Amino acid sequence: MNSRRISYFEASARARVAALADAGSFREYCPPAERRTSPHLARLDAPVAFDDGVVVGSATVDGRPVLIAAQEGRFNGGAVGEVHGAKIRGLLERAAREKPAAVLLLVDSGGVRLHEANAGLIAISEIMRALMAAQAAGVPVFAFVGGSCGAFGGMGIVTRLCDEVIMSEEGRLGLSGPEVIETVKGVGEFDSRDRALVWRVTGGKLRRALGEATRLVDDDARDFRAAAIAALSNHRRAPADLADLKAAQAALARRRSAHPETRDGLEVWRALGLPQPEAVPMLSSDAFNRQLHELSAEA
Amino acid sequence: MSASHQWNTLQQSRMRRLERAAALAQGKRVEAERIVALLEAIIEPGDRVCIEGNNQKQADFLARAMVQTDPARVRELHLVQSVLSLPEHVDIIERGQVSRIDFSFSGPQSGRLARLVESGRITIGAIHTYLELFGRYFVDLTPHVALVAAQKADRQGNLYTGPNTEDTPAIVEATAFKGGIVIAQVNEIVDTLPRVDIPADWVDFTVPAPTPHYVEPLFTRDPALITETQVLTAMIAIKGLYAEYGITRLNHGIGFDTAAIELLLPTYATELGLRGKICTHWALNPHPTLIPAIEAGFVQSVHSFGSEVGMEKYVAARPDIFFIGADGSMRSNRAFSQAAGHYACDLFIGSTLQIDLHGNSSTATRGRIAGFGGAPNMGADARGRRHASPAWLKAGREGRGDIPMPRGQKLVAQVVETFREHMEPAFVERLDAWDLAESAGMDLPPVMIYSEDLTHIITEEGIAHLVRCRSPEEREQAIRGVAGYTPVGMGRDKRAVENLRDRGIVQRPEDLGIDPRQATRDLLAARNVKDLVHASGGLYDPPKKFRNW
Amino acid sequence: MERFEITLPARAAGAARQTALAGVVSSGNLEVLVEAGQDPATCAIEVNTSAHGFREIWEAVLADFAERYPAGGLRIAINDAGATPAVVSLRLSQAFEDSTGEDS
Amino acid sequence: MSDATLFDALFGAGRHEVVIDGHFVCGPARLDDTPVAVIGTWDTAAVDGNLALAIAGEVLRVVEADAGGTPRPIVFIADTQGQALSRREELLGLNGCFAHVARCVDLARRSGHATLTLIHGEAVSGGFLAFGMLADRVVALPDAQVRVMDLRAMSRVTKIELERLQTLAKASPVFAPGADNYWRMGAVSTLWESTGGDWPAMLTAELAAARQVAGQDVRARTGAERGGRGLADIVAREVAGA
Repeated sequence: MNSRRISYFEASARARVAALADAGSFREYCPPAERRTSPHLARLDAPVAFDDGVVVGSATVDGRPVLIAAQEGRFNGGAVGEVHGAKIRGLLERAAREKPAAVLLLVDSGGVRLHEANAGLIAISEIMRALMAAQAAGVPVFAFVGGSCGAFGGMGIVTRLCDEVIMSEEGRLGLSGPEVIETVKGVGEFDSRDRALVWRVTGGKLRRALGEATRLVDDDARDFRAAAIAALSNHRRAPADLADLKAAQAALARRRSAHPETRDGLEVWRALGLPQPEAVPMLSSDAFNRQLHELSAEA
Repeated sequence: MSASHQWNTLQQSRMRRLERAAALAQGKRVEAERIVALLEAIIEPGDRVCIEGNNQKQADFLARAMVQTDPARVRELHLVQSVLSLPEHVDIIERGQVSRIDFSFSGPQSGRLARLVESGRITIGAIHTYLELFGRYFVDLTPHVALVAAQKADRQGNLYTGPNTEDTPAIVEATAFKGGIVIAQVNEIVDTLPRVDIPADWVDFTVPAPTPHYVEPLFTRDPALITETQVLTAMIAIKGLYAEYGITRLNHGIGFDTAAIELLLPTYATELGLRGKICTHWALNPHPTLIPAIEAGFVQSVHSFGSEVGMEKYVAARPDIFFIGADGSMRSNRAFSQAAGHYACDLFIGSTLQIDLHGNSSTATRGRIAGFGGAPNMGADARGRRHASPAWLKAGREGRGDIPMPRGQKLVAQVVETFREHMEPAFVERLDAWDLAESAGMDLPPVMIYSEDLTHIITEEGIAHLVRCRSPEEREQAIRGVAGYTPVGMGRDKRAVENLRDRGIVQRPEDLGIDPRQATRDLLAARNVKDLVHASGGLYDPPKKFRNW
Repeated sequence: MERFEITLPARAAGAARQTALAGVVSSGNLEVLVEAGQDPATCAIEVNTSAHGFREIWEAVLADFAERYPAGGLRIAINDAGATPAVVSLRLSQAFEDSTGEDS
Repeated sequence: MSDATLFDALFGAGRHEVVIDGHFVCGPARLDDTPVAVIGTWDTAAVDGNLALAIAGEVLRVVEADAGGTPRPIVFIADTQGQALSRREELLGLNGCFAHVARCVDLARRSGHATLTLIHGEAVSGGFLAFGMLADRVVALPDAQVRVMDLRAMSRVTKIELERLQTLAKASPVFAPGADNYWRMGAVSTLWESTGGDWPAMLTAELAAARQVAGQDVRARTGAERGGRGLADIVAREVAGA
């Protein structure tokens, strides 16, 4: 049965950690038995989880020490509350001190948990600072996005702070979810029920094509692990000094002018010169990566 | 005496109607903006009218036109159609233009319809099965006017209904040959049709609709939504029923439970060595979840009631499996497929909302008059059947016991979870159908499958071989035995159920060698719609709402 | 939320148990945490559920579990978001099996 | 407070050249003899990619200009209704623009610039997260609003009755809008409650306090001390193992 694909999209946070880490190497901090549940959910009479929807701990990946946080998208949409956020922040602070080979953030979150919205918003800001402090201490942080909630809201920002962003096509990355935009701005702005459009605007292939995702893999936890191992040996570094950030600023401005009216990923495929823009959604990640590589080789 | 009798009043009525309409059409062709006037010219008070509403294809433009007719002229109608699914079907009743309806299924409009019945604004003749209603088209409910939908017409008025032929042949044949008028809305008028599904001399008028007729993707079940419990019940069904009886000819309902079975054929059933031994011949719409089983070589033939949105190219590319015309596209036919399901299949398996202690099942609940469509024909022993098959004979031996005249029996199974959402028990002492019949003044409680026809119940607790029960008491305990923690289940006589287990009448998963913990979604041959597309070699083109990539 | 505790007689679990967690708290699902408890002759179970008024059903499901598995000496805690008895039974057996430390 | 008077009140008339350009505000100012850079959003801006890049660009200009000299304090002005809601902005990766702004603020901090945010008007979720909340200190001016979502919308999404939320909001600062709630939780350092004070002196004191904590994130600890956030600090320290 080992040859069977393990759908990362469907796997629980714990199953993802198990699939990414070397067998038996994971040690959890603040494990469920400690019952660090959310007092705020309880006060609102909502169900709580023993791990508050995030698993944090240490492990090895291909023998290299890492710290891992994995959000459980099925518990309240992976949303960040006080305890949940504090666990991720604490892990990043541990990283700055212990200097593992990397921190792996398995993001699966719609952003702030509304039941404790203020605590969640602040927690995300604390995660952002702790993440950049870990990077400043020389520890790279890799984000993995391929769950049903994607990486949205503040966790969409956190994801883009990471040195590497590894996504599957099923993964989505953005700030405001399509449902929110549709509710406020109307269905003409964003039809959230047009699922194919949603993925063309936020999905893994678009993010890879725009260079936001550094690696695109198929929806298989074993592929995510392979990407993690590859990133551990050779990874992109997030821009950090003045020169880097000036270059990043120029690149972001260039992107806006390169796609002046674009509102659909299809136009991005066309603008990039992919041979069959309409066929892109059905390409395997390998085939898509190959096409992108060929384009960049031509350019 | 006979000389004074008029034998052609229907024809004369038809001629009068056509004369009134002549100025509004150019030959058979009617422009969209004149359709309301045409309907007013043709329809007479008291007419039986069919506004073609199928499971999928809808004569939606003509339905909208009906709602714009003058209620003083178009009134006292008797609607005779299988499905009331568009809001306009009920709007026209609310406008007071309809006095009576005979139908089979009302799906999304069932709540509104129930309110109209309760307030006495409409009389329901009966809620039929499909075959029953089609039968009555040819006996006492022949439409005076049929408003149908086709994909294309040519200039002579021949129609191409394409993959979604569904009810059209039955409606048009009854109407055209009994002095009625047939009006067809079409998506386009072309010079040459791919094939002729309805000949022009059965059609009086064609009208190009401003927008293509609506088709609902009713049979698409996203594998991503199949639960572990449904995988478990599917394993029980395959091992405890399909393999046990060697079922090759069958029909499936449209629920997730049966979609799970379809998706376990290439995996679990193959591992059990069942390829070629079960599930080879189907009366079934082209379910996308059947693609992996077809690709795995499980399936030899599928005849369809209708089609399914997005399956056109796939179906056309598998002519050995589906019924494909000389033009290369599928032809469906609800009447024939229903007859096939009733007479030529050994098993019907579907789902229900409620089952009582006798095994009567119903999807009717308070405040909704939905009807059952085809399930009662599929889910009934065909008394007229005269050909044998091993599955049919085995069920007959078990069900009829030691009677001198050998006869088979159809296998009819219901697969349910003991609790539905919101912890509503699927097993009840008394069906809601009784209350519904009372409040709606119906002669019969709306039962989908009667106790005497039901041979098996499958739940996550196991399978109850009702066909093997020797007394009503045994039957009741067998039902309680798979009813889990519902009040009905908790009320079981434990010893009696254990006795039934010993006799193989109730089988738990472990009795079948199934470990519930092995029932994971990993067993599904496709876990999402994208997997289905890949399995089809890119031929399946799913509707937008089912995409997540 | 409704909360209650049940202590059931059960066969002793035998070998030392490790903490195990099965399931996720999401609509129609639950998490089951199995830990070592005090009394080897009983299984202590704490239930937190979002579905009110089903205590009788819980007791029946849990009693069947305690009868079926050697759950004596275990402490079990459940966070439930409206799972059906079928899902509850499945998670209980998954968590129990994981607590033995063997790969199932 | 109107456009012109805010910066007069903060720095004194004639002591700043802050320019308001639509929703973007920036310019030099002085506190006593200390030059200060003012950068921020204005008029309840919906922060889109262009505005985010304008803020980031200005931060980078300040850092570059001061390289090798004395890093100026940066005073951020936050007045935002949140992120712009648009399909195009999502497609182009607005979250990435916000991450870029955050990195620029972090660069400023690491380069020795004291950072302080003044909430003027509204500070709502994403628009606030990108830069305002990353400063070493945050001051809420009188009448400032801080929130993620109003209670009515929250009630709709969580399906918890509005009245219940209103009652619970009185006892807990964790979900209801309000600068005072953010103060209790440690994310707002100081509430300026009246317009009458000596703002230039107060601002000078805040910048000094910001320098004190530069590089440390003291919000969870402060939130615990103020009784607004009981678990964040404890749990983070437990996981950090420190």
